[in-house]
Amino acid sequence: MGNMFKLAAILFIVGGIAAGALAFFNSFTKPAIEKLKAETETAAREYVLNGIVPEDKISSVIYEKDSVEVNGSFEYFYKVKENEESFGHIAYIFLAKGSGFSGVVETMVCTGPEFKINRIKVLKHTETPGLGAEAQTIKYGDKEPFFETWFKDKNSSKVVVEKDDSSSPDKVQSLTGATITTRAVCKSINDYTELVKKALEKSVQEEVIYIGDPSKVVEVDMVKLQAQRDSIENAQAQISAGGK
Amino acid sequence: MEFKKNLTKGFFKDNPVLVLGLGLCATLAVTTNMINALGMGAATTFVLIGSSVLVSALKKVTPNDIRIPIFVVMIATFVTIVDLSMKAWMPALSSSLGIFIPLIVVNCIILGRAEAFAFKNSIWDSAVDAFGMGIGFTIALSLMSGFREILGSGTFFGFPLFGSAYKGPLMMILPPGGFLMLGLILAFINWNRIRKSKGNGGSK
Amino acid sequence: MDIGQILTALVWVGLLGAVFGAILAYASKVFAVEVDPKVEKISGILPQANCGACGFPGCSGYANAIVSSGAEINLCSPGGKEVANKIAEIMGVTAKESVPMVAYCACNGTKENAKNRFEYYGPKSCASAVFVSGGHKMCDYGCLGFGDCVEACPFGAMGMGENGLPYVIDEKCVGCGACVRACPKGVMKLMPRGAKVYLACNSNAKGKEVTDACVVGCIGCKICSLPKTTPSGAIKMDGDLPVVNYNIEDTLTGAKYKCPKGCFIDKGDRSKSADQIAAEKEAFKAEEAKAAEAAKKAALEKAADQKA
Amino acid sequence: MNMNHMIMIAIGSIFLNNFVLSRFLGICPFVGVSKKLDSAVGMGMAVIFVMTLASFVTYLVYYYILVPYQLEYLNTIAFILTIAALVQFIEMFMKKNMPSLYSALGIFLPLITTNCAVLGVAILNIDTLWPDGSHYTFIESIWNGFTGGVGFTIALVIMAGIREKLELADLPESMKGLPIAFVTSALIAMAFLGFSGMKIM
Repeated sequence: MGNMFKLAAILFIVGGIAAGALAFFNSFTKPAIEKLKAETETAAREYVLNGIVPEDKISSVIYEKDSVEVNGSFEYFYKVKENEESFGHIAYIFLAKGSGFSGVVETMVCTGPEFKINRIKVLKHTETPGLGAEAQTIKYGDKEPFFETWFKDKNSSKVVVEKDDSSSPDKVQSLTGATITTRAVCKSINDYTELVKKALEKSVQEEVIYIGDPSKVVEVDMVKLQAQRDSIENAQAQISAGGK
Repeated sequence: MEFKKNLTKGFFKDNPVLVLGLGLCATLAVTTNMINALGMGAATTFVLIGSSVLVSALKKVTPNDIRIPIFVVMIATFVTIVDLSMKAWMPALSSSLGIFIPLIVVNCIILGRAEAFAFKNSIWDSAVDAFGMGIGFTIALSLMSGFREILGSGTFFGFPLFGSAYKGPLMMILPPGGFLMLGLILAFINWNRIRKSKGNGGSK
Repeated sequence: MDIGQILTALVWVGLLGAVFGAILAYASKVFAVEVDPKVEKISGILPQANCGACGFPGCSGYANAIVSSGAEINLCSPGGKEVANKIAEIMGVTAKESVPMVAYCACNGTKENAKNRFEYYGPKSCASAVFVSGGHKMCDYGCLGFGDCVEACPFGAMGMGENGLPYVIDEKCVGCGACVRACPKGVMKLMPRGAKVYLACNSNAKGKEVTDACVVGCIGCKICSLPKTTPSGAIKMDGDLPVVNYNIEDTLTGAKYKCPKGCFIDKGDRSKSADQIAAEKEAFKAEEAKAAEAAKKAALEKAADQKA
Repeated sequence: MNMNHMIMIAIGSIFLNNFVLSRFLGICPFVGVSKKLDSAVGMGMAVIFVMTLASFVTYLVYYYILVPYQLEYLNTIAFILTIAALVQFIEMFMKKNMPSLYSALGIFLPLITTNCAVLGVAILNIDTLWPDGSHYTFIESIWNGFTGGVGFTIALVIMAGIREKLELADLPESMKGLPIAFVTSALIAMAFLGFSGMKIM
């Protein structure tokens, strides 16, 4: 019995000290990780936007945060205005997620108002090195991954792998030996474009607006937003019903 | 003399991967390019030194019968430190090494050295031994990934060696290539050893 | 920096450790099983890295294998020579308790002595040669000569002779029996270290078959087992092959010189010159003849007595 | 319970992302215990058993202790502690209450604590996301552990079968032992690469 307490006490102390030390260490790395995450996101957003907006004006654009509903949970997308005075959106940015060969592939996509792809950026994947992972590879001497350049100016709701539809004007080649990955990226872009289109149809007036600085992000109350959206939908339904 | 022996034995003579056959998972998994190999080598060396020093420092107060769980907790602590630091300051490396950073915990080299060396030797000797073993591990990883990267993608540290149009045998950076390369390297070492021992026999 | 967070981490992981520790401590009492102390001792010496490099399931599995099935002691690569030496110490103590054994090759079918049925060109190992209709030697019981036993020896105590038979270096052999297990023909055997004379044939075949296959094969003539040759009874026939019982001390000189095929080999002869051996054999024969003559004489006298 | 998910997990962890041949988890026992077929089967069974149980326990530890107190970053240390204790407990329990099972499987248990496949599956269970961003559920985690173990066993048994035959092959001296084992694994892994053409769903 005594042995049992001794053992438990020793493991308590060892585990406790270890965890305490790690918690202490974590208090330094956690803010760094979060900052890095926010920076990566901002950088990716500015990267995909580059081209629609000249580089020197990117920091002054206005992002309107909106949301789409995916399988019961909300995900953000951004509607981009050139500046505070301008009316109408010049671009949409959304994060498309699809299931690749061995996990989720996340692609940041920026389209023009007509859903013509400006630029994409593969943010996260767990694909096979040398095959699917080539989606992120920048060839020596190039500035951006060759894979991403294929998507330029394609229609984001129709972009398709060449193998599946070789007559389409919106076809992209597939990565060598990684058709599944390419297909996943195309399909996720198609799917999310449809979702964004749907969300835009019932766009809500009151949205949180902020300028491209992550520290100024205000969390959107999604439940409230959805309630508003529902009420508008109801009203529209009533009007159309009344019209008949 | 002792110092030099402790330091260098891990490089080739007792190389943890190529001679002792330990820590093979990481050796095979992350050696698709040189950057990964060096990152993994550095991370493992850090954990190896940290845990060896700590194990050696606390060897007098560690109860013998539960030393293994205690070692494991110590190692896991250092691994978590590496993991968090990489996530915070080297995100690209962290995401390409992925799950193999936390899996340093179960790398036999570390527990093996803690148990076989650090638990019996002084702090300084353990640190030197751990450093030597870590370097040996890094050497093995670099050897593997050097060949695999050059053959498989025609690059070295991402720099193209044969022009960007080169298409190498992709197989080398896919899983089978890892097994194949390790098999060939071990075969070469065996061949060399047999050749040497035969040479010695002849001279006698 | 948040002290509260550090404390949360400390308490929860500490508790996790404590709970597991307590459960294990309790379990080790409830589920206690008696273990061979030797296994525990060896387990304590092994690095407990459980890496599996030895080919056994974990360090305790290896410790078990050493004690119960006589596994080789130098397989632990993380532990190296140091560990092997310590295990040798533990195992050495126990080895002394029993009679120290030494391996020998129970076949004298050298390239000259034994005939081949066919030429074998397959992989150079006995284990695979034996698959081709039982091996290329005409004798079904003899040594195939590819040296699986030599390779299996963990102590470097064996070598392959020029004559196509393995030899054992007695000084290095510890009697672990690795060669015995490696031999597909069962030619390698163990005998007490003290014994000098052994039977260098393994053939249980009938006489004609043996003479066709090998010059020095045992034909099962039973001469060695006759009380006249070996009065102590240390040699008994088992079918067509004699078996030496080493528990009965005997120099076996009778069997050695009387065997018509010369199947018995005396290790003591190794240090002697050929002349010496021949001289000894002559001496034995002379003595034998003398004894026979004496016996004859005695028998004649007895017969004469009876007549009278 | 989503049947599609279950099938995807099973095919994924047995064929597409086989723990040994494509994820490189559990290589040490894969080369260490694949010399004899019967011990390979024993080891495989033990790994299936422990991986299933470990998935079960680590899921509970993660979602009921670490997540509520925001201690997710401590997962490595908590998991390895859990697995080490779990394995040791199973070993003691088996030794006493199921000696026949112990002699078949139990001897492989200590080897499993340091098998990266077990810690690997625990981490993969909490790291892997479905395309919709959801994590593995409780049942899916256990299923992933089980099928991962099956994948490990299949690779191990294939390997052991081949190595038993290889023992008799006439190899160059320098290829004997580990080198040929790895070259063989490369060929098996290549065969498994063929499954990657498979499209699930």
